[in-house]
Amino acid sequence: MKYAPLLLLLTVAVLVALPWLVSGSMLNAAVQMLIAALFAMAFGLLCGQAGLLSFGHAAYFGVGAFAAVHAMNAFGGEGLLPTPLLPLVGGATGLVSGLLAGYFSTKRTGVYFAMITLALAELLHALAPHLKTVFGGEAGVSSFRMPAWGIGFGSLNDVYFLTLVWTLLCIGLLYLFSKTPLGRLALGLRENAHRLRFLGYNTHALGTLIFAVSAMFAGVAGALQSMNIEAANYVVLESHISTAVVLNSFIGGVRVFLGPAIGGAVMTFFGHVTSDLTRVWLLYQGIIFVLVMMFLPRGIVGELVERLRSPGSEGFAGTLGTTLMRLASLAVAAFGGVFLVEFLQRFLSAEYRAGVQEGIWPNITLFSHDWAPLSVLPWGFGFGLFGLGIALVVMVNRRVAARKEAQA
Amino acid sequence: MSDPILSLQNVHKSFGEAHIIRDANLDVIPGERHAVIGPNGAGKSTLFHLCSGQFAPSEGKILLNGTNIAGLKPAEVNRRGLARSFQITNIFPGVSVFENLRLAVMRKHNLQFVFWRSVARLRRVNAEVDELLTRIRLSDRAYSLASQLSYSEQRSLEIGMTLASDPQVILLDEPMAGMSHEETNYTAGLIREITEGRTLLIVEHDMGVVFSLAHRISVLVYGEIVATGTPEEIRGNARVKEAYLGEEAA
Amino acid sequence: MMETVNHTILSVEGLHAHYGKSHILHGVNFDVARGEVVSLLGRNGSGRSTTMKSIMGLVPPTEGHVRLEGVDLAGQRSFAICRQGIGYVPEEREIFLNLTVDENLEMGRQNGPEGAPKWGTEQMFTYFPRLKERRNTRAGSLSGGEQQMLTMCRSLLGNPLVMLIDEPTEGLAPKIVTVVGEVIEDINKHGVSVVLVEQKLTIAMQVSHRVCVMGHGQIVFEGTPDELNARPEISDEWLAV
Amino acid sequence: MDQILFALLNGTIYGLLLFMVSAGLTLIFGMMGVLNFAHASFYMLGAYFAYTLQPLTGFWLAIILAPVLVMGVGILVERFILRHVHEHGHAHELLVTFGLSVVIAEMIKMVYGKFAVDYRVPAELNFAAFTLSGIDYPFYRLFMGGIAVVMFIAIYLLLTKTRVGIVVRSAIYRPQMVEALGHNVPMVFMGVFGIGAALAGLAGAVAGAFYTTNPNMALELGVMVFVVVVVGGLGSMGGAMAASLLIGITNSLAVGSDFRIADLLTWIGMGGWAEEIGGMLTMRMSSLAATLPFFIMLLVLVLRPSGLMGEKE
Amino acid sequence: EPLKIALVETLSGPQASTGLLYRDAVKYQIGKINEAGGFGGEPVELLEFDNQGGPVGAADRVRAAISEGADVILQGSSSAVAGQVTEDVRKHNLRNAGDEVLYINLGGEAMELTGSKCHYYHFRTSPNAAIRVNTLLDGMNEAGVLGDNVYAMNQNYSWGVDVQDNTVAASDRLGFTVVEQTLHDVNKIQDFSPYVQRVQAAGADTVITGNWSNDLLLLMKAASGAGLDVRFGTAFLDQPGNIGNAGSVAEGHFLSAPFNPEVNPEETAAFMEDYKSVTGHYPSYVEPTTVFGMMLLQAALEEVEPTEDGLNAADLAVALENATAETPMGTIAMRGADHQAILPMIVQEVSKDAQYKADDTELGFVPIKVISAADAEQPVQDSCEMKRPG
Ligand SMILES: Nc1ncnc2c1ncn2[C@@H]1O[C@H](COP(=O)(O)OP(=O)(O)OP(=O)(O)O)[C@@H](O)[C@H]1O
Ligand SMILES: Nc1ncnc2c1ncn2[C@@H]1O[C@H](COP(=O)(O)OP(=O)(O)OP(=O)(O)O)[C@@H](O)[C@H]1O
Ligand SMILES: CC(C)C[C@H](N)C(=O)O
Ligand SMILES: [Mg+2]
Ligand SMILES: [Mg+2]
Repeated sequence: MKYAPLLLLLTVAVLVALPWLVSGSMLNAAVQMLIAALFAMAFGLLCGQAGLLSFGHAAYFGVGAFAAVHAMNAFGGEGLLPTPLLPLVGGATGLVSGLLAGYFSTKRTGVYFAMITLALAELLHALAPHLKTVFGGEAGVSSFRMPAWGIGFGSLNDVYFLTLVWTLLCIGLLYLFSKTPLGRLALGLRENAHRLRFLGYNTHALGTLIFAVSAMFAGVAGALQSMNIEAANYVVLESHISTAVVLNSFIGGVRVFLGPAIGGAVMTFFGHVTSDLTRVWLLYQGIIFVLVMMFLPRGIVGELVERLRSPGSEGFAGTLGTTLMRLASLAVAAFGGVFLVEFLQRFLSAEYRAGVQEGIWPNITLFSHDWAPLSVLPWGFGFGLFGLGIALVVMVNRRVAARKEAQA
Repeated sequence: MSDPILSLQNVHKSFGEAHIIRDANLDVIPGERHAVIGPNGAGKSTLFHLCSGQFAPSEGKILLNGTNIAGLKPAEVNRRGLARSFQITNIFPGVSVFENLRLAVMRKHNLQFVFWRSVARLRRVNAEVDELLTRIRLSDRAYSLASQLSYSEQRSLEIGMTLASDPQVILLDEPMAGMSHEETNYTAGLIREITEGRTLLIVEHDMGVVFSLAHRISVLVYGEIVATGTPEEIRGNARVKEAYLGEEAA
Repeated sequence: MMETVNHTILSVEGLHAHYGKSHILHGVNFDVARGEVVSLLGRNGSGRSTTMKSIMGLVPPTEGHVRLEGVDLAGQRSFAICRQGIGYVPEEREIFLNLTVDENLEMGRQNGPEGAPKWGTEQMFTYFPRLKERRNTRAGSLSGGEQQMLTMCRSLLGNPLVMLIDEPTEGLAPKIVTVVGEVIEDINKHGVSVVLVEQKLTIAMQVSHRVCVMGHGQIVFEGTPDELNARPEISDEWLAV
Repeated sequence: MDQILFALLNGTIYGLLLFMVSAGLTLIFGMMGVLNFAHASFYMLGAYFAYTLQPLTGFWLAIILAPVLVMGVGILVERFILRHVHEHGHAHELLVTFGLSVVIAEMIKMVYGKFAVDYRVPAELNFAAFTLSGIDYPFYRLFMGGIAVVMFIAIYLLLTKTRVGIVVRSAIYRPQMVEALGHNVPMVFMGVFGIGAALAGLAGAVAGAFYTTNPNMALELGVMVFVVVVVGGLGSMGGAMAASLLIGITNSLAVGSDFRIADLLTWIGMGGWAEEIGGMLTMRMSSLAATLPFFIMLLVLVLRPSGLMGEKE
Repeated sequence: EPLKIALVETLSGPQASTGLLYRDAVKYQIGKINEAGGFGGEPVELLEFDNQGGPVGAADRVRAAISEGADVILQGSSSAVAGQVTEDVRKHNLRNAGDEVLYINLGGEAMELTGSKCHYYHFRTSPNAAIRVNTLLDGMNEAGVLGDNVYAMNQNYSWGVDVQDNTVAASDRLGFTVVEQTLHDVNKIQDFSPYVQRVQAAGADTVITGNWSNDLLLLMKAASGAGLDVRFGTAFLDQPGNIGNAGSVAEGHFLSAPFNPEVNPEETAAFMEDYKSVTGHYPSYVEPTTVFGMMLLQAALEEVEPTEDGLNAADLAVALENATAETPMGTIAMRGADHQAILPMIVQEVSKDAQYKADDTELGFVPIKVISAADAEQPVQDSCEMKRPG
């Protein structure tokens, strides 16, 4: 843990140097990752710290996005504020709408809270296409980034740095926020709002305020998004944006500080890379969700922190060793699984089935190899690797357990 | 006799058909330790709920320092100087013991919507938390999660949090339930010590504690205060014997 | 108040139990005969509740046996243990707050291993008339003491052979404490064996045929209440009275 | 008059369909506290299973066997996935089922392709029940409504005449204690989840033939089922029924209505102003039909948070 | 350097079905281009990007495509996405003079794309709402099945609104009354019976609808369930699965599309079989139009000289403005004024007599009227102010 500041510094350095390190398309993905990270952090404040699971956070993201495009288009395209300051508009709109929505929704807790936020977001989403003047119908509202402060904001690099600065700034603010009395009270709200009331706190006001702060940062993220693509469309209000942020945050780990950010960034990257590689990337994404929820309930970062904090009897190096071994075995299993899925997908596809004539089953090319679908080879290969990987994981687990037993 | 600090006047409370509190009248004198005893289900906890703002009375007045607090929200009642503990432990399980107490102490210093100061820099608050920890004998568990405390440690924390806001009037609902003899004795001493200069209203079924601790005792039966008096008077009261103590009174 | 005591119905042998890494029970041994009341005494944290949870399968024993009429229960799931005739009244009450009093009682109803039920709701209400008045109330709004009564009755309706009762008088008014004592004696008269954990020594000594004193996760003394009274050094060391 | 009658009838039947799909969710959601996002996926599975079985077994057997298969899937899901996630809390359960819904949808696409399959109402059931001022009323709609009503009664009996209801409700909070009282909690949970899934499967098998059976059918209905369950009140069967009918009928009436807020304002002489403002004020009720359920949900949650017939929070 | 063409389509998620057909068709014709020698002596490279269903994803992918060196961007499956892509391309070209990219819109048929949003680097190779509706109405009118009372039922977004507007606009010319117009939510409605009831109440003979996917299928099923005696005039009835799912319900309904397998049987049959041998199925729905659009691109590419770093998009734009291509349906051409393709349209009816059956049913599409490219053409919209370079 004592290396944390060093690690942080290193990360920031890499982020700053990124435009010189990666290709344009990767940089483009990086912008999306930063935005997703900030959005997830905003959600994490509400869900991880205050224990309020919102299902409608797309609403505040979207409101911020639209506010920003309208601000960009203000004064005949001159912009309400200089371009680098436009996220403030998104933040302010998020804050105001968060105060309003938070006032209603934080009257309740638990499932009811979740459902109110869902209802609010869905209502907005359903109404938006009808409100042409604000949301621009299904075509959305488009805008143009104006040069400001001697920066053109035309190139991807400029956009990247704009997003980076705002994301880092906001995450920093969120960190400081968690250390303030209000931030601490968020924890109290999560743990036991009832008791908080008897300690003299106005829990409804607290909830509303924390909701609004979360919505504000979501609004900033939305603004960054619409500035990035120079447009806003009502689809940003869609429920799958709300679900995505929940999932991302939980995959990273809602209760650890940078968990949501890392979850958001990782999953966005995953989507970016795999969606162009395979047609069934959503299937993989679904499987990942299921597996993470089952086996890493604290999320990736949460679990990592836990391991580092209590390396247990094995010591740091030992933990690292077994973790690496587990990962390697999992990789074998994953490869087998991916092979099977891809093979099956090709085997079942309409194109392939159309090519089958009178009992002749043409070979299927996968990973630059031709496989005969009716032979045991491909199936054996896929299932074999999959089984081998799982067996290895089980073996590693057994050995660790045995070692623990011996020590006890 | 000085003016009562807490006074219930013709208080009624019913849930639907069930009349739980019927015309309760009670005066608590500043500085006294006042016990409420009575059979199970008589309405003692309900009475506490009414005084602390959890429920609003159906009828009647509850005066705290002369102002009517009937129907105020719990937070407002607390701000006027009345704090309570719960019969069933009610703490913040997932954070440290220190944080539990800090959350309680912060309110006293009016730190509610403050987002421009760091908690680490709140020296007065943190010092007060440390002091409280010592008092409730939990200093060495300060950084454990509250959920990992044993039952009786949790009860102590519960009392500690009640004290944190430095209230004038303290309501304790069965603070000794589930404690052993030894712990009961310690806690009784603690209560005696910390309520010095404050007013205590306590519900407890352990008659040993009640008779040694309380200056005055009120007996609540079926939602009515049937008797109020010194421990001696109550011990001798036939109605109390019949309704509450049973044959082999303490 | 010794009565004729029959054969051993429950026997606990060398029971060990852990909470995570901490070893709580270090080989607990004791027997209960049919129709007998046995109290487990000891200081806070001596492991009495854990012994009960272990018998019940809620804290699975890591070693040892629990035999009910000769059948080993160790390692079985708790619903099966219950169905074979052990009733459990937990210290924490574990009332189902969102159900009514009647529904809570319904949750406990089982025919028991002997087939014909011995106990009915009406019998419960004669023990604790207060419950009858509140039978349609949500258990969550019951008073602390009422919840305690409900817990006892709920387990009794399972018609067990052996009742494990953990601190039944906590939070009860003195008068009801006496009633609980009487109830224990009464169910015992119907042939039900009882294992009791009770802070209030007077009650425990009064209703028990035998007492076991626990210390450091083991039984350190076993005998009749009179025998315990005759050994003040035991009470001093292990009970702190 | 006939128009209104038809609108009410249509709305009622649509409401009953909604009930059919949400019944299982109410059961699972209300009793186990599991927000099962994959519920609508079970609905879809029911339709596809029935489509697959129909050529082999005929329609009737297919709509009986499909729910059984879906129940099997439900039981596997509960046993091998949900049970492990249960201890981590509701959010995790929800997310894991969300992941599952994605997996199921993608698998369906892989196996059955991305377009609607030709699962249709069998010819012998495809006739008009009656004709009213020129419009036929399909018998199959009444058939679906009938099944929904039967479902309602069956669940009602299950919950009131057996102990399953209270066992599950109490097992959510104190599983250990319930088990110590002699109830096999994991078994009961598995059973309830299986039944919930089977109900969804039945709904899919029946409705899939009438509407369409395509890989998006889960998504299309998914949110609506949640709305029904929340509006009705978590776990209340009667509530779910009431909410389904409410949503079905308002939807049907709204579609038929050209009402605008501006028209209302014309009455008090502010019509011109409203036309000028436009936006919400000049939108036709009919074009807002799809937003109504959410509006109802919000209204209910704010005014009566426990739903129409739910227990208090 | 090879020429890179990027397809930015919805390849995953609920709306992927149409996107994947675009992919098939584009791949097919790029194969032909490469068989014919590719561009500049090298095969043309197709990059695939999944826009994940919405404009936001599309914006992101367009940028990714450009930074990977794509010179041409293809997209088609929704006017909403097309609106975003065309704007992105416009802005990119504004900022990067000399390094332009082209957007070929394969199927976003909303009017604004060649109207208020038109710009020099956008080309639409599919028909638009005006062409669809007017050919459909003409064809049905001539076949004597249009009737006097027409109901316009459409999805509430730019394309649906355009279909509705064009239906209303044609009423005077063809002498029918639009009895009612309804716009409803897009692919959200489960139960269309209330809508059918409105159609019945309005006493309509014909329903003209731009609906596609579920919205079309459910509407038709509900109408037939109610025993409603109306004829549907549609734009997308040939989507795979529709006929199979609707069954006999679909019989007698109409479609106006740029392709029918029974027109010019010889050439068409060759095309059909060739397409099937490559992709595994006969072309339908958006596929033929997409292939034809790609033919236009191919024709333009033949006119362009490769530069040292591949292709100068501005040159391609010039060539594409005047491109024509010979398709099995006849000659199609790009109109320079607004970059809208001019192509023959075929009004067709669902019938058992069809030669090619849809979805393994006994039904298929029989041509009723072939409308030549010139007759199908609709005037350039006034709102299109195209700025030409230089
Ligand atoms: N919300 C409620 N609805 C209905 N009845 C209630 C409610 N709250 C409390 N009661 C009833 O009021 C009576 C008094 O309860 P209360 O908790 O005040 O008793 P108590 O005197 O504290 O008893 P104990 O000593 O057992 O804790 C009980 O019978 C209880 O069932
Ligand atoms: N859930 C738990 N996790 C960890 N340790 C526990 C847990 N429950 C009890 N313990 C520990 O086990 C020991 C025995 O506890 P047990 O509850 O059996 O004692 P007891 O004799 O019943 O005392 P009490 O009077 O407090 O009820 C104690 O030291 C306690 O701290
Ligand atoms: C592929 C088509 C159904 C798309 C439709 N023409 C649109 O403009 O959105
Ligand atoms: Mg009480
Ligand atoms: Mg105990």
